[in-house]
Amino acid sequence: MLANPAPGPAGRSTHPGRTNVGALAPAASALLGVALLTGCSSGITESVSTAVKDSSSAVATARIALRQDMAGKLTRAATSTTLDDGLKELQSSRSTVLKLSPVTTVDRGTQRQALDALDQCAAGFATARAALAAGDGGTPSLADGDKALADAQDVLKQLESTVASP
Amino acid sequence: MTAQPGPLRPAPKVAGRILDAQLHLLDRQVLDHDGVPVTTVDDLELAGPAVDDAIEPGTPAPVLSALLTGPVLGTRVFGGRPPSSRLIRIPWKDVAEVGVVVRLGVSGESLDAGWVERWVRDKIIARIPGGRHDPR
Amino acid sequence: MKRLLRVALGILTAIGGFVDIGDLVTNAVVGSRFGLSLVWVVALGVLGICLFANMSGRVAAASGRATFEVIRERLGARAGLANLAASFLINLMTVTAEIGGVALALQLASSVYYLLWIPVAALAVWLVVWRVRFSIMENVTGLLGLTLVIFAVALFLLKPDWGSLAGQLTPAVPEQETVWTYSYYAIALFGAAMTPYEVFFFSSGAVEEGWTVKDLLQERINVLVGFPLGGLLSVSIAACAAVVLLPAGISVTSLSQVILPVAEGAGKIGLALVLLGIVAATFGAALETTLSSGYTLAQFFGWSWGKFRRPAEAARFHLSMIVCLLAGIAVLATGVDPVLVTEYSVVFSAIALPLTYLPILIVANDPQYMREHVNGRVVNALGMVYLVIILVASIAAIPLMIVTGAGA
Amino acid sequence: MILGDLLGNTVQDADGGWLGRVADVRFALDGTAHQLMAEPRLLGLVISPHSAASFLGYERNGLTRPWLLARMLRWRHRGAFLVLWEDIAVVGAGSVRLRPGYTRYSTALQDAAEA
Repeated sequence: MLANPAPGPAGRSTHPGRTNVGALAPAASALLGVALLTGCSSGITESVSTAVKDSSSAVATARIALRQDMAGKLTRAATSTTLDDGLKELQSSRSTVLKLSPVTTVDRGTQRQALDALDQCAAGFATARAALAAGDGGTPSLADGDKALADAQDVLKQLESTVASP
Repeated sequence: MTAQPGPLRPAPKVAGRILDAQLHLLDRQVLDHDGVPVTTVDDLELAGPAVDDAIEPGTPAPVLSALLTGPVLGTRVFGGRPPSSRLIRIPWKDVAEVGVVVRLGVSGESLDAGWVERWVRDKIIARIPGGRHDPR
Repeated sequence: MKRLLRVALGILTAIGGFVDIGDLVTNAVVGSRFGLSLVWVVALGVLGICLFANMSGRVAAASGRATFEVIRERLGARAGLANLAASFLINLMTVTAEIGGVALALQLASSVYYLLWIPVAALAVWLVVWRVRFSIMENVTGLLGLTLVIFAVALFLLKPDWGSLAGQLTPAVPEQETVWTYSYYAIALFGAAMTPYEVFFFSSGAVEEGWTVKDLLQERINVLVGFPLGGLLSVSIAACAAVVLLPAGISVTSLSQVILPVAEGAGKIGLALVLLGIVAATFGAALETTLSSGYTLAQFFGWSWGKFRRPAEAARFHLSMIVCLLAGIAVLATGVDPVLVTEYSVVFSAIALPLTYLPILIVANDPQYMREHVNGRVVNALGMVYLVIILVASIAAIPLMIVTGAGA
Repeated sequence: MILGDLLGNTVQDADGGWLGRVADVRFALDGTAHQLMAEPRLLGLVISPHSAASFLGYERNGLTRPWLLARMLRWRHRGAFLVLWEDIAVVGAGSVRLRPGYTRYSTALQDAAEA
């Protein structure tokens, strides 16, 4: 493998967004060379960053749903369906990350970190669903669920920044 | 050579109406005398000299004998041709009017072209409750 | 007075019937990812569907011929069959997506898993197609679909910063997206607004209701007032997503996310109304697409068709619709995500557009069909411009789908 | 013979020179009217040197709108002409041969206005 494990410009090149086609043109050949050199590494980073983005979207959705439920804006049926949908999204992201086959130690580290974060998200979802099942005044409460999801969200945010610029 | 410069001369006038097969007949909807759709014109059958025979000068022109439908649509699109016995014909003598659609002067019930419709109706649709219910 | 009522009813059902699962999902996805920067595409699509729906309705009223008869007659058997295959498959995808949409909305209302709702929804669609009169079907689903106006109401209740919202209206690629995804969703939105089934259904509906040239004025008002208002409804779906979901970093992948902004702005009442609206809109669209599958097949092959006939007098038409519904159930039973089916169906719609709209434009100019009601110069000029746009969208769709990994 | 055997066939002159393809078949309803409609007699073939594809209804009946579309389709069928049945020597599988000294006529329909 020609993989360059160094935290080089490859990480930055796959940084989601900031892609300005006009500015890309002069730097294109240089970037292409680097991308080729670090092909495997950037593939892992990209998959992980997509998975992290999708999961944080799902967690954010769940938090909005819980907040709305606590404010009496959402019915139980709608809240639980929203949580189910979010969990499904999370699971598909997790299985994508699980199927990656990293070559370098850095990539293996990234994968493990991502799996840990996604597991924490899943735990957050479990707490939220338990809270919903327990009903008003039960334990855990919806606030506990929201707290668990908020923590998971923080972990995801951290991971996002490390994956984006190691 | 017969190629002429400038505009071509108009074809000799004929007494009756002119129909171009592609332009006026093929792929048109066929309605029966009650205005019920029967099928489309999938092809046309000509009665006249056989394929590959030299045509003697003075041979009478072929005559359009029937509208064709059924499997001939498939062969027109994908090539080949069904045997003559598999052609479903609507004889030209049943045609009453050619306009935006082709109107027949007979009822669709009596035509070979309607057998699939009748089979589906009698074996399936009419047996489902409400199949003969008038929606109006 | 009675005429005024009829006009009002026509406009209202045109608004309520405009939005379907494709518009709902695509607009919410686009709103949550691109804000309002793609609203111009909705405007373009709405103008296009007004133009061609109006044209196909005029052809139907003047000649009594529905769109797919015209397509077969002008394109011939070979190109006509290619068009039938494409249109029919896309239609089937749309039927599947709409039934899935009904089921998903019912799950949100009941928390009963959506797969259990699918046979119920499909059976209900069949019963209406089998039994209910065309005009009642159109009016009831159209009027109930109007409750989707709650998206616009919720937008006001959310009290967004109107200035910054208006600032998003200029076409620009947001920084977290690429030019390619932007273009891909532009085509998806265009396809969602101009789905060919709307024209098949609209022209066949004109024949079903026995429209003549006397009804042309009413037809024109329905289209020219109803569809743009329906388009505004689509924009308000995108705006709701842009206000609530975009800042939270949520990109829409499920129907449950589409309704959150409404609950945010209008609470449980809003939730109830939006669920009613989604069920009505997708159920209405499921009816329209199911009928359209029957219409396209019957009109291509020259079968007897129409809800104005007894089912036994249009046997193959009804049989083909039953088969389509069963096929839709079978596809959904595999557990495929209806939202995903929807996203693909709108892009494939965009691909098939030219084959449908070219023959309509040609026949609308043919005095043999239209007598004095042929297209005017302005309509023809617009028609040609749209033909070019449609062609570009159609050619670009597949490459963009590959480049972006279907918009991921 | 069915029409599908004739449409799209290549057309050659008496010396085997390429002339085009059969784009359409013209009939005249001037036979005896003992039925509902007179029997259509094959009047001639419309031959297009460039394309045997459908005319989409343009040409022959004076359709001119939308202008751009009409121009494009006319251009594709430029040089199309009509030969009468009397000038056809052989109709074979996939091909048609004309007699020596055949005449090219305009493809315009005589009753374009009422058609």
